[in-house]
Amino acid sequence: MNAIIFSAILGVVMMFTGIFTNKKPVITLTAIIALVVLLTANLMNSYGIFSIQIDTKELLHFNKIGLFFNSLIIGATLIFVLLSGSEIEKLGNKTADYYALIFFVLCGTAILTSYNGMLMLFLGIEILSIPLYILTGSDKHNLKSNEASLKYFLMGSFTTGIMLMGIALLYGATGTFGMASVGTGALPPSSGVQGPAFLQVAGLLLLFAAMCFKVSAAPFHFWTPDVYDGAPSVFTSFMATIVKAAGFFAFIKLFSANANLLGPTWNILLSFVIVATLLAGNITAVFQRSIKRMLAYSSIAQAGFMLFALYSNNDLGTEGILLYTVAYCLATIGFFAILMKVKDYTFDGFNGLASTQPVLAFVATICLLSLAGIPLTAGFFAKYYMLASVVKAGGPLWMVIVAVLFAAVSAYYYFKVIQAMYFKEGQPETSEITGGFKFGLVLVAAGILLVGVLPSIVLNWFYF
Amino acid sequence: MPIQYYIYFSLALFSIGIIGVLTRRNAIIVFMCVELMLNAVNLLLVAFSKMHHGNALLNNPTSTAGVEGQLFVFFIMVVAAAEVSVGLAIIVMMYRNTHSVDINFLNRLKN
Amino acid sequence: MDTIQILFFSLSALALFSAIMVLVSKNPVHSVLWLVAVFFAISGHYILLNAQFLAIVNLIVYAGAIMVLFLFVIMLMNLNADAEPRKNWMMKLAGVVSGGCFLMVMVSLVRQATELSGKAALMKTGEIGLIKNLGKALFSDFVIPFEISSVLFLSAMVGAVVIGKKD
Amino acid sequence: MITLLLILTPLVAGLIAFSLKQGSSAKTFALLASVATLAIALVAVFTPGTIGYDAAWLNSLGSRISLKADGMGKMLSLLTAVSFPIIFTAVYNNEYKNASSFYALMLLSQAGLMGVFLASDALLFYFFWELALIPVYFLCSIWGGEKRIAVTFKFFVYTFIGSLIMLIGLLFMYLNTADQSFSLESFYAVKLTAKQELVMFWLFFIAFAIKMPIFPFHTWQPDAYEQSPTATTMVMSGIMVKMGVFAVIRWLLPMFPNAAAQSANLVIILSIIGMIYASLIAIRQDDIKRMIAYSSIAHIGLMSAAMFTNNQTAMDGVMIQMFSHGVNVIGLWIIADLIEKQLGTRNMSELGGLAQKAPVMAILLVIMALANVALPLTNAFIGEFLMFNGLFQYNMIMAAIAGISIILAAVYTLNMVQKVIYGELNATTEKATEIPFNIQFTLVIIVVLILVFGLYPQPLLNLTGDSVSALFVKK
Amino acid sequence: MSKIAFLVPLFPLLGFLINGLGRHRLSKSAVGIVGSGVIFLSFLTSCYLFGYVYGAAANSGTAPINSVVTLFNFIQTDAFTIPFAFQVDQLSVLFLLIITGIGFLIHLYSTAYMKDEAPHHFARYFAYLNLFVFSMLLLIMGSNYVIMFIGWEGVGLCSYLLIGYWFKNGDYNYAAKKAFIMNRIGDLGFLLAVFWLIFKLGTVNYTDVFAGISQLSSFDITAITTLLFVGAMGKSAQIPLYTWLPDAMAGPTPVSALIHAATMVTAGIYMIARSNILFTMAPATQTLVAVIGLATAIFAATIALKQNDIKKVLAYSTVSQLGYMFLGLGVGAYTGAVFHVMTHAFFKALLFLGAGSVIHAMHHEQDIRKMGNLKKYMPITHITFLLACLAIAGIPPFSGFFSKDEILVAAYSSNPLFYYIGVGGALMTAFYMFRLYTLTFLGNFRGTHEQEHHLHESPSAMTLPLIVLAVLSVVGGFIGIPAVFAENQHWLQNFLAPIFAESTKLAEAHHLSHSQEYLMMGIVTLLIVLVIAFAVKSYRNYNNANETEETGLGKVLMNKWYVDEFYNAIVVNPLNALAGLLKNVVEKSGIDGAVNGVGKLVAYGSRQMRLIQSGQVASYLLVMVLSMVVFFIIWFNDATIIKLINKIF
Repeated sequence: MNAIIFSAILGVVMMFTGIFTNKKPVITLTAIIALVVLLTANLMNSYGIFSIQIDTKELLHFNKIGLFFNSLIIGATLIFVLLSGSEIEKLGNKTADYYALIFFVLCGTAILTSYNGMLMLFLGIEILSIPLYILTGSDKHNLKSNEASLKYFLMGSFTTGIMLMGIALLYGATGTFGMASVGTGALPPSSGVQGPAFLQVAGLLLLFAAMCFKVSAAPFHFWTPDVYDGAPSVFTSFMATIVKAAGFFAFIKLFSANANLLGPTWNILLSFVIVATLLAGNITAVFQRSIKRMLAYSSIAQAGFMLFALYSNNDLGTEGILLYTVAYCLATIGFFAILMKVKDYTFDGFNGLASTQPVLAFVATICLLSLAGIPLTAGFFAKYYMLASVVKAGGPLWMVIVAVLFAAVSAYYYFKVIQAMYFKEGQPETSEITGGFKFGLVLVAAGILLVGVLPSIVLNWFYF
Repeated sequence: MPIQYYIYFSLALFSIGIIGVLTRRNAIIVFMCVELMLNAVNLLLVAFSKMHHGNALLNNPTSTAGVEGQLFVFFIMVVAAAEVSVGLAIIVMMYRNTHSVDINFLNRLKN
Repeated sequence: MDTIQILFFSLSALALFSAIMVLVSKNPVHSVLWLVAVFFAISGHYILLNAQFLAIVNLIVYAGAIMVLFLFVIMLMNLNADAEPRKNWMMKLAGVVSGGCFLMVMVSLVRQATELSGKAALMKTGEIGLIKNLGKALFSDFVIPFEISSVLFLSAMVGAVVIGKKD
Repeated sequence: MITLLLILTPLVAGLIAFSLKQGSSAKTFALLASVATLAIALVAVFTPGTIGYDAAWLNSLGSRISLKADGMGKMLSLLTAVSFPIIFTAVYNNEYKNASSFYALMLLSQAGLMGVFLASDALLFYFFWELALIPVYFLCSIWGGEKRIAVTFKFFVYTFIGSLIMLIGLLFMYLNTADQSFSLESFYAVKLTAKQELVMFWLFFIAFAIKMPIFPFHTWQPDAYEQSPTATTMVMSGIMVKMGVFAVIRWLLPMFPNAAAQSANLVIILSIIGMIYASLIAIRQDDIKRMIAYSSIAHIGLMSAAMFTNNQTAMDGVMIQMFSHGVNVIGLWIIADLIEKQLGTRNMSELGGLAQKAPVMAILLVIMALANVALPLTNAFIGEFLMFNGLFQYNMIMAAIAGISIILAAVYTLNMVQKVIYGELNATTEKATEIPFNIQFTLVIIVVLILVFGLYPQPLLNLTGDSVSALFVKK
Repeated sequence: MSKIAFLVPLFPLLGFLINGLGRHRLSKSAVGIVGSGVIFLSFLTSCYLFGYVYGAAANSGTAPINSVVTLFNFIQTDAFTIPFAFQVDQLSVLFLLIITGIGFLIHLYSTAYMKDEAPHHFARYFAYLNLFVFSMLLLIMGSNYVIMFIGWEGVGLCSYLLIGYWFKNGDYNYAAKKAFIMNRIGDLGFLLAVFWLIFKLGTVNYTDVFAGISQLSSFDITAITTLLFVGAMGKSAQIPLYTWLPDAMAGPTPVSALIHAATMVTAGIYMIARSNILFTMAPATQTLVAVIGLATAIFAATIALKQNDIKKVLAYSTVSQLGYMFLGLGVGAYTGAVFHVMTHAFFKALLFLGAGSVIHAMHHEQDIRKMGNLKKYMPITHITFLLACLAIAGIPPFSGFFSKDEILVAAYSSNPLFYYIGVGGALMTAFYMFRLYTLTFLGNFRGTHEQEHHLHESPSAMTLPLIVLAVLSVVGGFIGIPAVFAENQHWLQNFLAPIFAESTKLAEAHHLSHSQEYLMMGIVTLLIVLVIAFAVKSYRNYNNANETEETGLGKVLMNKWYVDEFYNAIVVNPLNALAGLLKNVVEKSGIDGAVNGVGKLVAYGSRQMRLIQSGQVASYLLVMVLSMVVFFIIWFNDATIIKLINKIF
């Protein structure tokens, strides 16, 4: 509960900061302090030192995983603000409002990590989404940003409709909005174990589709490239990592409770979605010329991997999604932070970065290696756990092989950036880079490597 | 009323909403169609709530089963209101920049 | 066929007709007005279901506030029938067909759903739709979401300011 | 502890080398570090018995930092340790831009290679497998030839796919171990159904086959060898291809003996096709580097065929040949590099008459060429003799067909010798000079190794004997 | 005291190392002394060993002297052990004597013949020669097939180095390469035979193999011997692997002498003689050996009839004589074959050295049509050459007569047809040798005036070996006097008897009646004399002017039956074409094409996939709605779908 309350209050605090000061660094500093407070509050909650207890009437349920995950999300946001806060400052004069929106998003994620029913899920997703529509369009005079915002909004609200229809049907079938409405008795007609629950299945599928949209799984991923591309880079970074991870957590939480009751058809459906996601993300990313857009596709591809946790629905999967979140957030936030410093977002814009900005190039390389899942980086263990969980769950080997082949394809586009930085000549234009920024980047890289060598530091924490 | 009637009716409205979203190009109308979809859902929820309430009443006359369905509708309306305010703001912003609300013009971002 | 049935079918017919008219109207203003008609019809349904609170809220919030907002925006932009650009028949046909498919699949599904047989919505009677009962539930069991939706409004508010305000 | 040092020395040295500002000091530093590693490797070789190291790492995963050097491990770490000083000496005169990064990456790849040869934990093995790959990728892409980026990338993706497929296999095996552990012993002890075993076998085998490479997974290799900076090519062809061979012996065969026996025919046939195929292509190569590359494919083909004959002699031969081929091919690359550096061409048709300008080089080249054709009293003969012997006992016809490659090897190698060092001088070769002293020195070391082990291979056989017999006792 | 056997190959090896490493420092004379001296030391050691073996043999009677000197274990595995060991017995010491003895003479001769070379090339030359002798000695002395194989390949290597000695010349290099590769083809056969032995017996030591022969099936033996014979074909230049030998004339002439007389080509004979018991037990292989030998003898002789290069004639003559030796081996006359090796070593070395002397005098002119009347200028060369010709032609009592006669008689007892064909070959031998002799030494000088002006007898370092060899050619035959002249006076047969004892026991002995043998000898000798007379008469007044274009068979013979062209057409060119096909088509478009194709497919897919991303909200939503519809359809037809999936995977 701490996180929800604090993020809401701190959001309001951020709004007011804008009234009291126009100095953007101050605002950013306030935001950082606020995030630290939020993180502390959440950590305290998870260790049970100072936790506000409110009777949520079983609408929210706080457990260790959720709280831990929330800490990860807040931590990632902290890193995000530390690295890219200066970029937020560059966007118009509403810095304080942006931070406020970010805190509201965090409130949404806090709800999504602890929801215990359709109502809170719905509210959480909306609280998460509405600020994002705004953040996407925050570069008001940029037509791309406008377009992205409108697209995101229209498709997002359409999906809300779909999701609500799904919830309604589930409610109709089960008479409850609780987590139990998913799964129980929702066996496919062929199973013959229980009488067909057509309404429930229908609701489930619609809900599934809506959640797929939120985590940009194919074939509901179409918004992702356009929105990520159009949104101001700094918020793309935020959306692609923190928001998406929260979405995934909610998705998995929703379906993991009773997923084993769903039967083989569920697995087939899911494996189709996974393969389609991997295909759409990886293959399309290959041809992109803009790195930012490539990253958008790559985030779809990463989602494909994360969906494995949904498929496997076991301990390894849960651990994996945590690790994946850490790895993916670190690498993507780090890389976006670098991307924003480079003027030209095309691959050619990175030519020769290694000679002009060796630190940036090095950290970018670590991030990309992690995204590609090369050992010694966090990304390896993330992918490792995902694959392991599926193999353990007895998932079809062909799917794993397909995933692995797509991982190799992903190496293609990630390495194209490395190639540009290290192997090609050029004079990339970069904006001013401070020592502190470099230091932060190096810390990110160190974090990636550390998790890559000792993933247990994350997992042990998870297990206390 | 048999619940199927409500379901059919809601689905029909919902589908009309979908068709509207898919066919119209005016962003405002598209958005209105989304609202139509939401209303279909609302009606369905109320119908279900009354269905469950009706069933529960047979066993327990003091049952309040189904109240959550109607409250859910309430929250949907809340959210819809919030969405509308943001959505219209976005559309207006778009219109200011392009002097158009045609979503087919939204294709700077593609491929 | 009793009164309720007559009312149900006529309201449904009205709603569906109005909904279709929302789609086919060339003039956005007409669309808005047809949509208001839909909302009225749905409110009628709510009354039939004895969900009085929702019926009122629907009228006030939707038909009143939201639709007025729409109308306001449309008028602000001075959109009219001519503003609608040339049609893309293929796209429209595909949209209608896929929407139709969706409806068909869902309907056939509900037709197969034997678990629904014999279930009916309680008409006219039932206390839960009354303001008193709903309010009680809202401020006891559902107070958390109620409070949390304030965050939603806050963010919508901030958003509207950020987006809408000229700078 | 020694085994850990074998990995840590180059690893730490590599990291230090990154920070060195001056290229020349990096060069010297790398050379010294590699010599130090060699010294450690020699200590390891002369330490009797299996040596190892074990420390906790990922307890929750059941993976440990567990190293083990049996005969084969020692032999290959010796090869690695010997090769790097030779390589560093041979390229001592070359000026690389960003030399410190170059040498640092070289040292890192050495650490990776050492790790691969010493790891007795599957996950650790996988880590080192990749660690060996990444520095080489950078080395080739930064300091390579004109088409380096595309070519190296093909190499990278190829091997990356292989290792990812292997990762699936590792996972599957891991989840089937009795104690949820990655240790070698647990992996050996896994019981699988016949069908599972076969699938796993191929998952692993493809990864190793790409690395070796075996026909038809070889096409990355000639391009990569051609385009890489020669120092890296030496590492790749001299040591890295041994990773595949090593992995088959250390992991594949003991883990899936039944599947290996079942698939042996297919693998051997593929290998033999590869041998003949590569030899024939080598005959038509004009580019000296590509010729060596194809010749290397042919040699590796024999090794992979021999490994699957389930014959102890053949396995002895593979052991010897791993070392021999590593040393010999490095020698050939040194000369190829020299020719390219000096004369600016690698086309044999443009060369000729170098024996007049550089007699020492000519002699050394001839000896190495003879080793390449496995002439008796060169080290390669011992290996090939034993391998062919095993292959013969497996299947006479196959051995006879494979034997054709012996003849073809003579054809392309002598072609090369003839075109490069014999004949009249021409405009290109007119400006050739004798090779510098440091290179003479390295080549002489190589030649000495060739001849000594050609005459008296027993030390190597004794060294690796325990690994081989362990392999066969297990069965 | 066979322990010092290791010295025999060690000396040449030392010579090789000294000359090879010191080639820039040593003077020519030093090189010559070292080069020849080490061989001489080897020769002395060989003599000592011979004495030892001879003495031991006298003591032990018919039992073989089995003196194996093991130096160390060459290869030791769990399955088998291959010692690096030398075997000193009658057969090997005999060959040692031939090799070191004749080798020494050739070295000596070379010091003069090669004196125009630059010092370091001179040293290189001697280094190669020493290495050659070293390899050959290893081959002979090895106590197992693997050590023999080391020498076997070693001589191949040395022939390669020496044939390509003048490395600037592309043709010479080509010839060198050809020699090596053709040898390798044979070596493969040898190697496979070795593997077969290891496979079946687990050993390659002669003693163990011969002792364990009973464990081999007849198929094994036939296969092993056939494979060994393939090896011999390559090394000893038999059909179909003989074409390298004539081309090997590219090397300096003493080298040819060394290859043809003392080393290399006799390796095949030695190997079969060494493995005589195996061959005796494989009658099918023996027949093959005999037939191939005979065919080679005739075939090469026909080619020799029409060659004009002095060394080419001699080369084909060697091929032909080797054919006789194989005929001998094939019909079980092992002693005869070894005997012929020995006598042939004498006179062929003499012929080559004589030819070298001529070439030296003629300033590297090798075409006999441009010579003539050299007896006037080069008396010693002339006389010795003539003696050698008589010896090779088989005129009694020269050495060739005895050895060849022994083989032919044995062939007759095996199959009279062999005999008749063999005699035909002998007649041709007489003809081409005397054609050569006549054209070179008799008639008028047909070269340029300048050449004539410079004609001179060779220096004593060259003539001395000629004289020694001439003496040996003349008297060498008397160590093997056939039984028909004197019973049990065949010294060589008695000496070697222990080696071939097993074979002799197994083979049924046919004995011709003495009268029949006398008759045959007489007729053959008469015929040979007639042929010689005819040859001398025909070519005595040969003139370049009246030379006519060869037609018909003559042209075919001149072009060596077009065998090289034939090989090019059926082996070399197809192989080249195949290699080109593989390189340019299969590798590039096929395999690499497939690999790159996958990459291209991904790129293509990428281009297509991104078109789906049209940027239109409506189309995105359309896909979403349709996907949902598909989801529903999948879910409610799951049974069918699962079945389908199971079918696919």
